Amino acid sequence: MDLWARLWQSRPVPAAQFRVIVERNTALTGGYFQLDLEAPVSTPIAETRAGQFVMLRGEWGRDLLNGRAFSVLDVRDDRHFSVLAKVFGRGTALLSEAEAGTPLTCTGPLGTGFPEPEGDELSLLVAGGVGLPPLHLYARRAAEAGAAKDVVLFYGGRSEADIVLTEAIESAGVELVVATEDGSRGHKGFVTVPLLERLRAAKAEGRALRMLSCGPTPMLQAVRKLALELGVPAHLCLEEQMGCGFGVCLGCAVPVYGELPYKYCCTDGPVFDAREVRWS
Amino acid sequence: MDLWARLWQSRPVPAAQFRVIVERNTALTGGYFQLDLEAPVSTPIAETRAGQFVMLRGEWGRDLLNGRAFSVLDVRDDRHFSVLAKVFGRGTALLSEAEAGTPLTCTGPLGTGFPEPEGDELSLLVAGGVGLPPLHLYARRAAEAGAAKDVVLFYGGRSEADIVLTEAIESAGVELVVATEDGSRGHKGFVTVPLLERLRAAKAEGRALRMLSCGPTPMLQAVRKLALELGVPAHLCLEEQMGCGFGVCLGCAVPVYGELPYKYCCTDGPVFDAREVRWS
Amino acid sequence: MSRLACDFGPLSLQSPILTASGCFAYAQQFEQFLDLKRLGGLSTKGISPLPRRGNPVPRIYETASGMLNSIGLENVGVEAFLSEKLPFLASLGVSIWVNFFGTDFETYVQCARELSEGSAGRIDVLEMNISCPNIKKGGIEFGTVPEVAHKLTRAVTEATDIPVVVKLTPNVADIVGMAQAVAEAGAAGVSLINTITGMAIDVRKRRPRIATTYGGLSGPAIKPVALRMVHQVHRALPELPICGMGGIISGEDALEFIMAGATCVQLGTINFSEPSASVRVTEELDALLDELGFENVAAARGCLESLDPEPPHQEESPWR
Amino acid sequence: MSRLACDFGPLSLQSPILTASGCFAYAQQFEQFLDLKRLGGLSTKGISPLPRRGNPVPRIYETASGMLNSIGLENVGVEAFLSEKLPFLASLGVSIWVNFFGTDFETYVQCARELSEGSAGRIDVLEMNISCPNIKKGGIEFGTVPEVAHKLTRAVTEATDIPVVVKLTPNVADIVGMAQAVAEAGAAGVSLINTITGMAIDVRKRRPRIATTYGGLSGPAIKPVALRMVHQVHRALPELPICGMGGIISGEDALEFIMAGATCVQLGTINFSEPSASVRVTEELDALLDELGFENVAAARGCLESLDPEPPHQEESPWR
Ligand SMILES: Cc1cc2nc3c(=O)[nH]c(=O)nc-3n(C[C@H](O)[C@H](O)[C@H](O)COP(=O)(O)OP(=O)(O)OC[C@H]3O[C@@H](n4cnc5c(N)ncnc54)[C@H](O)[C@@H]3O)c2cc1C
Ligand SMILES: Cc1cc2nc3c(=O)[nH]c(=O)nc-3n(C[C@H](O)[C@H](O)[C@H](O)COP(=O)(O)OP(=O)(O)OC[C@H]3O[C@@H](n4cnc5c(N)ncnc54)[C@H](O)[C@@H]3O)c2cc1C
Ligand SMILES: Cc1cc2nc3c(=O)[nH]c(=O)nc-3n(C[C@H](O)[C@H](O)[C@H](O)COP(=O)(O)O)c2cc1C
Ligand SMILES: Cc1cc2nc3c(=O)[nH]c(=O)nc-3n(C[C@H](O)[C@H](O)[C@H](O)COP(=O)(O)O)c2cc1C
Ligand code: FES
Ligand code: FES
Repeated sequence: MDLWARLWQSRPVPAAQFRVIVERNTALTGGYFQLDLEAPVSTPIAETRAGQFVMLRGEWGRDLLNGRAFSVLDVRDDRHFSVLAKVFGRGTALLSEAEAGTPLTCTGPLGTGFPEPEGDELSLLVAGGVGLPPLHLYARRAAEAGAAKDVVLFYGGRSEADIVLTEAIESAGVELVVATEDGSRGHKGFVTVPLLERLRAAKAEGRALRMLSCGPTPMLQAVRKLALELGVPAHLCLEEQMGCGFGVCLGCAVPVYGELPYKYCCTDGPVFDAREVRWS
Repeated sequence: MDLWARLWQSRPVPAAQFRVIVERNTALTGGYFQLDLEAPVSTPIAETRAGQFVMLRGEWGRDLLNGRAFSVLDVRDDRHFSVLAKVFGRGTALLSEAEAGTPLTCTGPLGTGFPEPEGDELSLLVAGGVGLPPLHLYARRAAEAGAAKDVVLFYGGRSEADIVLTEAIESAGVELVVATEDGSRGHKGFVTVPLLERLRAAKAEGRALRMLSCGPTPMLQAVRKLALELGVPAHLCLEEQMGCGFGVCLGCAVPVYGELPYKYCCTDGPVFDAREVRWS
Repeated sequence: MSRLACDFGPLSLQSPILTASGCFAYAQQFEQFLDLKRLGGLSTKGISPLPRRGNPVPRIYETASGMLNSIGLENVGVEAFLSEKLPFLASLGVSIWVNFFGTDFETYVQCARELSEGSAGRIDVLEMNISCPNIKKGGIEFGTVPEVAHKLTRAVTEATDIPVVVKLTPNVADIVGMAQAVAEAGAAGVSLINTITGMAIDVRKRRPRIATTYGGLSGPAIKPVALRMVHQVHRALPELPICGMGGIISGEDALEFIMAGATCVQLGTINFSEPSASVRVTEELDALLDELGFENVAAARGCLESLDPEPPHQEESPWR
Repeated sequence: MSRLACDFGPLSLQSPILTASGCFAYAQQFEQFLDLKRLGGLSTKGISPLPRRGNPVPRIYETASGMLNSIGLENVGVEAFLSEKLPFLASLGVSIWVNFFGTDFETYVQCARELSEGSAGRIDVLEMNISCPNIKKGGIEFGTVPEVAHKLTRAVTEATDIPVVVKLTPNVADIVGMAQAVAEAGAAGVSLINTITGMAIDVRKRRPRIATTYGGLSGPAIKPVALRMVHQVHRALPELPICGMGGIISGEDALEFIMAGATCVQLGTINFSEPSASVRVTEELDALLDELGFENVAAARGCLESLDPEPPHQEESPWR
């Protein structure tokens, strides 16, 4: 599996700050929107690993000072990539209104990505809300590497409208399991229910397993609980308020077990081993 | 002259704050731009007197706090009016980029207007730069009232590009005297040179005269000097940094001679008798 | 709107949203923009015994999310205030806070006495400004030395029956010490905060942007500082009524101050660009209290909890 | 770029644009974004004798034109700094300012001594932080009581041959008194200003936005306050070198500080969103000095003029 290995072994390149323009801003259901971005010149973005992120900032004057972190959803080449977002506060509100041609400043790619699989492990990807992008990229990359069958994407939302961008994943041949709290699409309830079933089944088969997850904290906590209970390795992609994104403000501390009490979401993460995260 | 009297006797109506949208943003020469604004409902703007102004502010978040003052250039009806501006700082820069449909908040009409003429006085209007709007409105109103011949507009700029929007005035039958410092249009030099000639000629004829001026401070100072030397009444429309525009912040003080040392540009002015202004 | 009714010490307010001194003049000009009867109250431009001319121009300048001003405490003086301004204010039926100051110890007391004598029950609060940074004589020392503020407050409260709320300057190292000093001297409450002294320069003209070189910084830029001081004072003196202000422009901002410990708040700079802001903020606060399940303003006051502590750190993960 | 060369007391700087402590880490991460050799110098994250873990999260929050932080002075400690960080810094050939602090009198002196002994000439300035508002023990008193700051500065300057620049907190009523106290105790200059203590609240969670409740406010919001303090100190102590900071994001901002009396400036918060800002600001300042006809930075320093006085007021216009 040469291609696979090559994809995952691409090592983090030095990040750069560069200008991009919004090529397209597509409103999706549930208040989500996808920004397709274009850089005028070659950038290190082609080297992005699933789980890495960029810091984006518009020409917002002096009020909103810092960039906002977004996981990379998709990379077309060294000049074109996409992010998926939803309005939380002022920054995402401004981004949601960005029209084609709007210039943004981008820093990235930043952070670590998900670790590469070992052997013929089955990777169970667990996504919720704006946690989709890193797993979306992971699934697409796996499919490109001919490993679509080694990946299953579990994707949860409150209702149908929260489930976006599934076509690309399905057409890439990746198995998709959807659950919505109101049952309007897929299983009714939390996505961790079908996930547990699959975990049990795969364990019964004796298949080597791991989980990769990104989404709201309660979902990550549930995944972590499953991982610890069933002894399945899991990596969580965390979101922590970020100032810089490249390890200098020390704002994005993540409480961990280990030699030091904190690691940093932007440089040590955003992907962490579920066992090391120090959550109540 | 009933119409004339009616026009000038319209007394200041209570100002209101209302929303407008940019109907059209027209870039002119010299970095000037004209904003045509439209209110969704009836506003007091129809009652605007020449020399009155509005405070405009966009949805600029928390950084640029206060509105920016703009003399009214033209009023079509109770929902439509225009301003003329040029980029100075951040506020005017943001306005210059406003596209059709951009919502703004408008407070007005504010301040006093130019006083009405007495008898058959000849009004010499002296404009420079962004000082054109109040005199533009004055000239148009005079023409509408059938008094075009009682008005002459002296209009100065650095070069041809600084002379904008003259068609409407000329087509209204108002005499226009242009001067540019580089001689690229009209008289070469300051507009106060042809103004002085006309003042002398009119005085020789024994015609009752007055001057109304708005423009850069050096021009206003020159007009004031002529007024004092020749004993011609003059009213100056001043620009002072404004916080509120309606007399409450006390930021826009204008040093004057009189009982109190200051008057307020936004409520006592922006039009002041040249003799009362306390300038070095 | 009984959800908004609240008590500031002995005073009943129909709403905790007031407007701030110097930003609402004597209220008349605002009549054209809003229904003044909907305010919780208002604080007048600062009054001194004699009329005062203001400072030279320029007097104002905008900075990042804020503005500098050095108006110079220009005002009509006690006499004209009582005869020309107060009747209109009294007709509104809302809480009238008369902001005042002197240039020295005696004129402070004199001003409070004259206002009391002429008020005929129409003044609800005397808001004593000991904090204006623009007056060279007096002002700044009153506001930064607790003993001096104590003595002044005592003298003023003894000269009047009207509750005295002392408005403190943020330009101090220890705001709690100041609040304590004036509370012990008989202040009915404190107003927090006045402007922070600042400066801006026009590099092309090589001159300060404000004629008096320094001005007072107000607006959203100072909100974090104001909120911190309200919280510090409330934590140290939970019984002391606090009127919070500094950069409030939304109902959410107002609720932040109330949760930090303010009983009521004042809106300042926002009135310039949005003269009817106080009504909008009142409505926003009402809706927000409802949404968050607070029965009334008092229930939200000082209700701040601290964050859950992290689990203890261990070198070995308990999960390995 | 000799126009930018300037002297900070005994120190020669190739440019007055430095980067600020806590906003540039130990510089390595910035290598990917800019040519570090173009800086006038840089100040490191504050160092203490022993490594320190930081505060609980959340540690940062954005406010209007500013940000709050409460990192908790997390740092690698003197030993690791000297062995792991300093060699890289020394290789840059720019002025290295090592920001440091202790938790009490003894550890301040100890830290300065250990840094000196291990520096081998590679540290240009010891920038003593007596102003961090986040440390419960020690910090804040050092920064607000002139006598204490004086004693501390004296002890530290006696323990080292490296010039000591004292970084003052703005959370005081009298910044001049503080500057004077440390200047008389042997400080080679002062850095003005550290962050202003502030707070923000999440009204939905009823919790502070920062785990430690209070944080330090930085960014453009505080620029007017910083500029005022630089001007006050320069006017009172014209010989004292001042390193100005607080909200600088452009060459024009930097020139404002220089005109107010700063010899050099530091950029802080802007580095987070624009890691190469220091190079842009350097270029902007160079162009602006040129445009305004200044031969060099020193010519612009403190060159502020006051505004022309108004003509005297008269009741009768002389022109009537
Ligand atoms: C590594 C990483 C990857 C991310 N990827 C994505 C993504 O692909 N798509 C997406 O839509 N969002 C993503 N986020 C979250 C995104 O950065 C925040 O939504 C954004 O910063 C909010 O900015 P704002 O100005 O809209 O909100 P603000 O006004 O700054 O805040 C609004 C609210 O959102 C909360 N908030 C702000 N930032 C964060 C954060 N980083 N984590 C959790 N809550 C926050 C605040 O507590 C506040 O209540 C990611 C965050 C991180 C750290
Ligand atoms: C009564 C009145 C009528 C006006 N009419 C017009 C008009 O019709 N068209 C037009 O283009 N402009 C007009 N102005 C000027 C306009 O208000 C200013 O250009 C505007 O406020 C600048 O805002 P800004 O955000 O672009 O600049 P800022 O960033 O606020 O300032 C940029 C520079 O402009 C200067 N400046 C700012 N405001 C003023 C002011 N009010 N007067 C003088 N200098 C100022 C500042 O000193 C600064 O150096 C008028 C001003 C007044 C008081
Ligand atoms: C132009 C202006 C004038 C002011 N005048 C006074 C005053 O006379 N007395 C006073 O106590 N405070 C005065 N203040 C301070 C305000 O009342 C208020 O404390 C401060 O502006 C902070 O609130 P804000 O950020 O909402 O404006 C003034 C503020 C401004 C902006
Ligand atoms: C995240 C952060 C961490 C900081 N850490 C330190 C520090 O360790 N020591 C110090 O003296 N100042 C520290 N500061 C203060 C800055 O050096 C600077 O004085 C302040 O931020 C004002 O400048 P600015 O507005 O340009 O950021 C820190 C500031 C921030 C924002
Ligand atoms: S976001 Fe600044 S260190 Fe992680
Ligand atoms: S602009 Fe506020 S009083 Fe004139």
